[in-house]
Amino acid sequence: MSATVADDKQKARKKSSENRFIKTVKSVIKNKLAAVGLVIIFLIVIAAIFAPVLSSYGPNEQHLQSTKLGVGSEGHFLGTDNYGRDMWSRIVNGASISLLVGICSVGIGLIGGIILGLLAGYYRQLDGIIMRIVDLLFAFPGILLAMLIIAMLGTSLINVVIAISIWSIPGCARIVRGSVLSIKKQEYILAMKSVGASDWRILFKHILPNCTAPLIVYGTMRMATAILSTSALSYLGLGAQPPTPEWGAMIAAGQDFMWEAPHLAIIPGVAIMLTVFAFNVVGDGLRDALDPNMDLNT
Amino acid sequence: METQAQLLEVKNIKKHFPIKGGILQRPQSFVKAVNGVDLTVSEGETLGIVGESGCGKSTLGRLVIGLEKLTEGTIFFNGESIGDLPDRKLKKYKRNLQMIFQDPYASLNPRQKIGDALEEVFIIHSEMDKTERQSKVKELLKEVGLKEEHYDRFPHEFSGGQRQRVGIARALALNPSLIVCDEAVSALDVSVQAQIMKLLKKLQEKYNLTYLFISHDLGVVRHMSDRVLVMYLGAQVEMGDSQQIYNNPLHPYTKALLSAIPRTNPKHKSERIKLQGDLPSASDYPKGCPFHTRCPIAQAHCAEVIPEWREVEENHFVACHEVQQKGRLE
Amino acid sequence: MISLIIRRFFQLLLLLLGISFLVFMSMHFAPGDPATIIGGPNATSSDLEAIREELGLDRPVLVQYFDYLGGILQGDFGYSYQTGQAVTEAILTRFPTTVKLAASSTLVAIIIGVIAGIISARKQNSWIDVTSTTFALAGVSIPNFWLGAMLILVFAVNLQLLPVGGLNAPFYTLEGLKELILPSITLGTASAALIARMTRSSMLEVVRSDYIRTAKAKGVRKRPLIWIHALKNAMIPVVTVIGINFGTLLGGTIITEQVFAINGVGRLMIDAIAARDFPIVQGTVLLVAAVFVVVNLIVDIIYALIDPRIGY
Amino acid sequence: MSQLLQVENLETKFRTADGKLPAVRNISFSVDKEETLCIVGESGSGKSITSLSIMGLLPPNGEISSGSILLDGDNLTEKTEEEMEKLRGNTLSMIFQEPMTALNPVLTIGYQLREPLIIHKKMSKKEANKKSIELLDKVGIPNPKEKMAQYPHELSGGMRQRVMISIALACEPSLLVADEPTTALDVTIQAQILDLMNELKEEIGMGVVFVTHDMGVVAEIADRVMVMYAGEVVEIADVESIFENPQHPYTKGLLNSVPDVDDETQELEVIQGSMPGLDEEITGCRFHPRCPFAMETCKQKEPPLFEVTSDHSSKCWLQEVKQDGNSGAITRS
Amino acid sequence: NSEGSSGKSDGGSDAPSEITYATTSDAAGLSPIDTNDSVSSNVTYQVYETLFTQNPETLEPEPLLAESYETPDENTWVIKLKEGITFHDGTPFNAEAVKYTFDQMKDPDRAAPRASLLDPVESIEVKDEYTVVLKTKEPYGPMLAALSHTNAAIVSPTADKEGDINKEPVGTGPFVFEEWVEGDHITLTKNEDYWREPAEIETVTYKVVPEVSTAISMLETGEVQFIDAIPSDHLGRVESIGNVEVQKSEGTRVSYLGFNMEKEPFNELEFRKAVAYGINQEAYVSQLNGIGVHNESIIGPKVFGYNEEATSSAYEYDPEKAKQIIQENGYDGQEITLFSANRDNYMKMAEIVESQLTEIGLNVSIETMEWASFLDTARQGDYEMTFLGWANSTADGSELLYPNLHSDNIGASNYSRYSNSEFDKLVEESRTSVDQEARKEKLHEANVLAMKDAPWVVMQHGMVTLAYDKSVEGLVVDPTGMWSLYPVTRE
Ligand SMILES: Nc1ncnc2c1ncn2[C@@H]1O[C@H](COP(=O)(O)OP(=O)(O)OP(=O)(O)O)[C@@H](O)[C@H]1O
Ligand SMILES: Nc1ncnc2c1ncn2[C@@H]1O[C@H](COP(=O)(O)OP(=O)(O)OP(=O)(O)O)[C@@H](O)[C@H]1O
Ligand SMILES: [Mg+2]
Ligand SMILES: [Mg+2]
Repeated sequence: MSATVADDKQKARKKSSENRFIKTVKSVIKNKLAAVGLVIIFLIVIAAIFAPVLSSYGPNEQHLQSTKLGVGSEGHFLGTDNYGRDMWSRIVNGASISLLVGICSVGIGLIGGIILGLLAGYYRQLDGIIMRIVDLLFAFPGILLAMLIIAMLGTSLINVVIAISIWSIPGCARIVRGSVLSIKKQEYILAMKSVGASDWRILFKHILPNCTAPLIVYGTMRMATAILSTSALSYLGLGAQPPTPEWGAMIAAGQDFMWEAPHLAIIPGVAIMLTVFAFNVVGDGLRDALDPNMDLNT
Repeated sequence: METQAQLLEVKNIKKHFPIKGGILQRPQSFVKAVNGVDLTVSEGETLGIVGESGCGKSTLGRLVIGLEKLTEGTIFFNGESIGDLPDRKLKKYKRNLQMIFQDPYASLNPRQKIGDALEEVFIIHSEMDKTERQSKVKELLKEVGLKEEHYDRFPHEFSGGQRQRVGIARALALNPSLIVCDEAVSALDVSVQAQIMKLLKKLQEKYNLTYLFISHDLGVVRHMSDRVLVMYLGAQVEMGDSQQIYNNPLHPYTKALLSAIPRTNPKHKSERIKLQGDLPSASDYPKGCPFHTRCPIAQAHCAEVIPEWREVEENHFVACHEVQQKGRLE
Repeated sequence: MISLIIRRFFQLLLLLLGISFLVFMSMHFAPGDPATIIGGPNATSSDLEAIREELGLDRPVLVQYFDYLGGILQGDFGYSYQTGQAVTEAILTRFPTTVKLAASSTLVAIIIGVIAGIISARKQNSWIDVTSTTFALAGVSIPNFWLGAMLILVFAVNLQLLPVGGLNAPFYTLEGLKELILPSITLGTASAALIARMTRSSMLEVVRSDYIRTAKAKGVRKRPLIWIHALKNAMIPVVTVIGINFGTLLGGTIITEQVFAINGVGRLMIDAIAARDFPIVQGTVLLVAAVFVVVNLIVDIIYALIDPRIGY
Repeated sequence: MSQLLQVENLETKFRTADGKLPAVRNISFSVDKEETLCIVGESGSGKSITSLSIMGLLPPNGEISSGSILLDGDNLTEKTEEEMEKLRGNTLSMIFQEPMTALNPVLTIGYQLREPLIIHKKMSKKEANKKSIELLDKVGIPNPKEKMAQYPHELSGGMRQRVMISIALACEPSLLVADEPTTALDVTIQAQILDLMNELKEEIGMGVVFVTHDMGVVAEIADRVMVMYAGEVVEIADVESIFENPQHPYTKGLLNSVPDVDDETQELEVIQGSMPGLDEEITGCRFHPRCPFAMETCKQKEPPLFEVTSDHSSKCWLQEVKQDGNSGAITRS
Repeated sequence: NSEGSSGKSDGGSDAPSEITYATTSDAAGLSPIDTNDSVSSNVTYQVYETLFTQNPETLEPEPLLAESYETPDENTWVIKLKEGITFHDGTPFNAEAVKYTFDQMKDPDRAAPRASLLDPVESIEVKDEYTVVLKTKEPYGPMLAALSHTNAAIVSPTADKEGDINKEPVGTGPFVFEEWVEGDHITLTKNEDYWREPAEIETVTYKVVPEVSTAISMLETGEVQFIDAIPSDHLGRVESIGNVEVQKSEGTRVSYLGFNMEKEPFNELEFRKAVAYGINQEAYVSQLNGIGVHNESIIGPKVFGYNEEATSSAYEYDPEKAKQIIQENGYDGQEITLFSANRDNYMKMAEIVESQLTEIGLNVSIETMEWASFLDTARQGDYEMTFLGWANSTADGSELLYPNLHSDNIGASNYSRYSNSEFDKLVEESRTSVDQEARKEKLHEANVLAMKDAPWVVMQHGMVTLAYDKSVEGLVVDPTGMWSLYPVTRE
């Protein structure tokens, strides 16, 4: 009898181990704010994918006769902008761009940061040099860096992405380095060394997966910053090329009409805010979910 | 003692870690983690290494299996000096030297399934295909008292004792001849500790393994070891057969250590030899005999002259001025 | 400590050397030529040549760079291409303003952030925590320029409580304080939000630690428990964040200065970039980098003051 | 001797992802003045939770779900947080396992030591300072004056534990709870600390609850011993009886799995298996799956705490067999 | 308390005599010889004076520092100066000062950015204390327009020799330089010894406010009294402010879409025609809130040389025709990139034109660049179609057509790289004739020719705007965008 109980238990255990991902998601959802965040992200992704279906106007379709219509106007429920373009269509179509900007720039930044951080943390000889480079990037004002890059490479969304990703390298590198320094002292790394694993294998198979928790948190937060940075750059005239419906550029452009037609800046602002909010709370939730002390906190 | 080649021979090894400081971050001083240790281990034998925290036991173990570079000295394995070997050959040798770690919770990658962790050893060292590897791993799991179905589990789903079994399986995977057990049972509960010690003994018999058994628990060491090395502040203070060390300790430090152990006999409260003060920090290494600052029988010259490592009776070595004299007198 | 400062000083020199080289090269190889800006749209090619020659831009880049370095060694950071003003003068007249702005907004950020963080950590998951988290996130996600314009609209134009722009009066006068309020809030909000979040999580972590349990076991009351036993420990990671974030803050001054018509280094810098006024760009970037390093040095010193385990 | 602490049917539960789980199950025990009660058991058996329950310092997700804890006749479970604050550090003190983390790293030794004196004894800073130096001197710390201005990281582990002890004893508590105070220390240091605690106990005349998993330490310091297994008390007796006449199979197993330094030929006895988790439901005796003597009853019914002598009880059905059959000591099969 | 109230009534009775103007960027310098930008001109215009000045309404040159002039022959200009005028530093204003100033303008070492104004002038001679003679190589038609240009203002020779007039300007104007805090503000005070009646305004402050909306907020709160060049997007807000008056009038500025005439298919007339037919300037101008005039003539209505007939030569908006040409010539789906500086007005043109050209079947994208890179790239001809503007600060058609479309200036200010010898000839004739009627005729012909060739498609002619507090009186902006503070009063 006890044997079958034990068997059941094992099955249950097996199941739970297979669904670690689901488990993490579940514990994220348990945090109510994070659940809201996940829903928002889901909706944004849906919007990004189905943008053409969701809007009856093209995002760049101008109607110079009906500009700056207010929210709730007939046929344009979020109104129109100063060129008479449908705000809803622009917001929906901008979702994929803003998400892409966020994901790409964070992605590139993470890759760069991870490589630098891993090398600096693992090889003591490289640490000094790499961290000085990271300091240099840190000390270089972000906006200036972006301006220089854009001045050099020209204004385009891709260059904006490059600029912002370079911007997120140093933070990521520091985080990774910090984690590597503590992880490399763990006994399982020593254990891998003692069975003769190569540095490459240790770095990417054992150390990297164990730095993911702070990276996920950093990444989600950074995503928010990245989307915002595009708006700051657009404000300085260095953002996405018009008429791209990139949210940051939309706020920057709408800024001029804050008195007459405040919705032109507020709507993309709210869109960014919701996205940033969503990524941040999900980041928070993930951090809690990935926290080894999680069980004690529930 | 037979002059037949020993499995492991360690000659006057030292490991000094630099402490950096100052404007240029140059080494200012050194932590003498291991400061001149000689020992030999023959095949199938267990050498226990005891000493207080920070005395360099782990560092010694790591030096032996090549996880740390020697500052000084040589290590011979099967009569060949490991330090001189080219990298490729070294790798082959390293397979013969494995380690079991102290903390069962930290010695497994928390994001890797137990099965994968063990398989990885074969991926690194052999050309076996997946099914061969898997059957090999399952064999190993059984060998250390785990079940096949544990293959797909993550470390956090195991108890400490079970994890330590996995650690042992990993060390065994490559058929090593020498295993360094660094506090392999210290973190375990007594009941589990006993299980693991039994397992280790069983495996030793079956595969004729040689152990370097590191622990601060003198009871555990006595139970496991044929011979025992006592260390203090990176230096060897006494070495001999278990019998000799436990029944007839010569060095005042060994004596104090033995007397400090609480015995499981409430009626018979032993007389303790009290040591003053704490272990000096490894960076301000005492001159002369490292133990003189706490030694109850220290003499003036102990603070000046480093005692020699002497064989005072057969196979019983001590590094103490006082003992030496007594030995001569007797 | 002294050795730390000396070491940092040498690191700073190296860093500045690296940055100056980077900026110099990127400015020179970026499209856009100071001569076209000075000459204007209808200058002829020979006009431009003359301007280039006058500015010394016709020489090989490396020669120009080493010339520049040589000048620096003699304390000469060059002259603005646009106005001919000495770079040091141009920067030094604006630097105090920017420092005032950065310092006051850091102060605002720290005060708001730390208090909000502590409150929401103490009342974890309560409505007050959720509200403060929401505000913090909103704070992070509002673009600087938008917030600035909104604040002007509400507090300066509609309520007429505060001036729209400028930062000229000394900060210790009522006038000066009034001028500082809106820009500081604009610039400090995002940092405040970040600090609040950091404080919260760090506080939660500290509250779980053994020594807090020890303090409780001694019978320490809630208030000293939070403000003495926990806060100092919790501040350690927060201080780091403040230091690192200072770089972002300096970037933020560019936009804040623009919105509030403040004559600071940030604006000098972007105007100079737009005009390809290389000497000014160089000077401002070097200054900003130096400030960043110095602030981080200060952070490290504060660090050592808070945490006795760190000794330099 | 008069009863100082009386714990009756204490049950402590944790809210976890799998529901409310008991970590301490209905345990009762008492401590007299000037008596040391050792709580032994393997990791996870509920020793710490028991001591934290007494202190009222359970983690946020833990709660005392039933039972009472009487200290000098006062029921601690009914006290408000403010009332507990007044007791803690004053009549009720605690020492923790990790001397490395239990002291606040950013406050000086002096500050941390003065604190309880200022809070509870309303001393001025100057008085508290004087008293603190005396305390440090008493626990054998050289140059106490100097040490007052130092930070915890500047002291060795042994020193820190001495500081912890002097903090705990500052207000001369009537009950001291010590949760594995020597586990993290080397044997030589441990010996010093144990001696010190014995001395001070006598001097102050306090009761001590001493948690450990080291049988050697138990033999060294205990007057009475309580053995815990999976949240339950399985055996409780005076120290001699535990070592010489252990009744519960778990206690015996525990004693037999300790390698003895003085016995080279000792064959270790092994208790098979491992401790059940909090969430594991086990009918009957919670030890039966690991018990070599398990009988049918053991699997069905939970045993009560049988009295072996007036001062010795064991929670095992074997007692019933023994008492019924009037046989002597249990012999092993 | 009575004191306070009396003080208050004092302030009430005395009109404030200070005025503050918000400028989006700081002046580059304060010397007319060494600067070329409109921000600097706004300051120098109040401090220095020119020999002639354009009547703000008719734009006809009238003497200012000059008393009168005669042209004994086509290549000689004899200018009599007013007597008894001194510079702010006490230096007397005389023929020497004029000669000094013009020589400095022309000195290659000084590299004066607007040296081209006096390019045709060969020599400057001092005939007597108050008479200068300018000799030209060839007849120079726009001479008076050039001499009216703010950059041709007369500077104090002493001040220029002994100091830096770029920092501390010294002229003869109604306002005296007081201080310049770079990046923040410039202050001028009334010239008490002005040769005419001193100005009413005591103090003028130019405050740098980079953000237009901030400047407007300041106008609303009274921190500044006037702003100019209001972007169309902000006009609505400015007009809604109660205490603010808005002045709008037609200006000389022209904005255009320019083709790169050295690239395929932009060098093909048919293609340019298609684009010209495809662009609806009407629609573009309509969304400028009235700050723009739809007129497709290159020489605008406020510029010398304009002839209404020219408008009939325009390729008026006709999308059907555009599509037809595109079909016929196989331009369908032609990929083109609109190159624009990232300034609001140009980006706006780009966005609207992009949308309109997409409609006629071209495949359009926009590339923006910040100003410095833009100028560099455009100058090198590294673009297909771009948007630019010309301020026409002399309001003379020759000064528009010559620099922008004459083949002499390819590689410099002729960004379109337009080269047409017939056109060149007409422009040269317009420059070298001093007969104003003949000049007008030549300019008209050249204008029509260029419109037919369509290297440019004119987007709009500008309006000049000014928004000021109702307490400000007498402030008038002229078609070139300049305003004088001399006649201004506050009540
Ligand atoms: N990588 C290192 N760098 C600097 N010092 C080190 C390093 N590794 C070990 N040490 C120092 O060397 C000394 C010996 O350390 P080691 O870990 O060998 O001691 P141990 O006897 O194993 O102690 P424990 O019982 O605590 O494990 C200690 O003082 C330790 O601080
Ligand atoms: N905050 C908590 N939430 C949930 N379960 C907990 C919590 N704290 C402790 N437990 C569980 O309660 C049980 C008893 O823990 P306790 O700390 O009392 O064990 P212990 O006997 O002191 O062990 P050790 O010797 O390791 O200190 C353990 O199974 C533990 O996992
Ligand atoms: Mg060790
Ligand atoms: Mg415990």
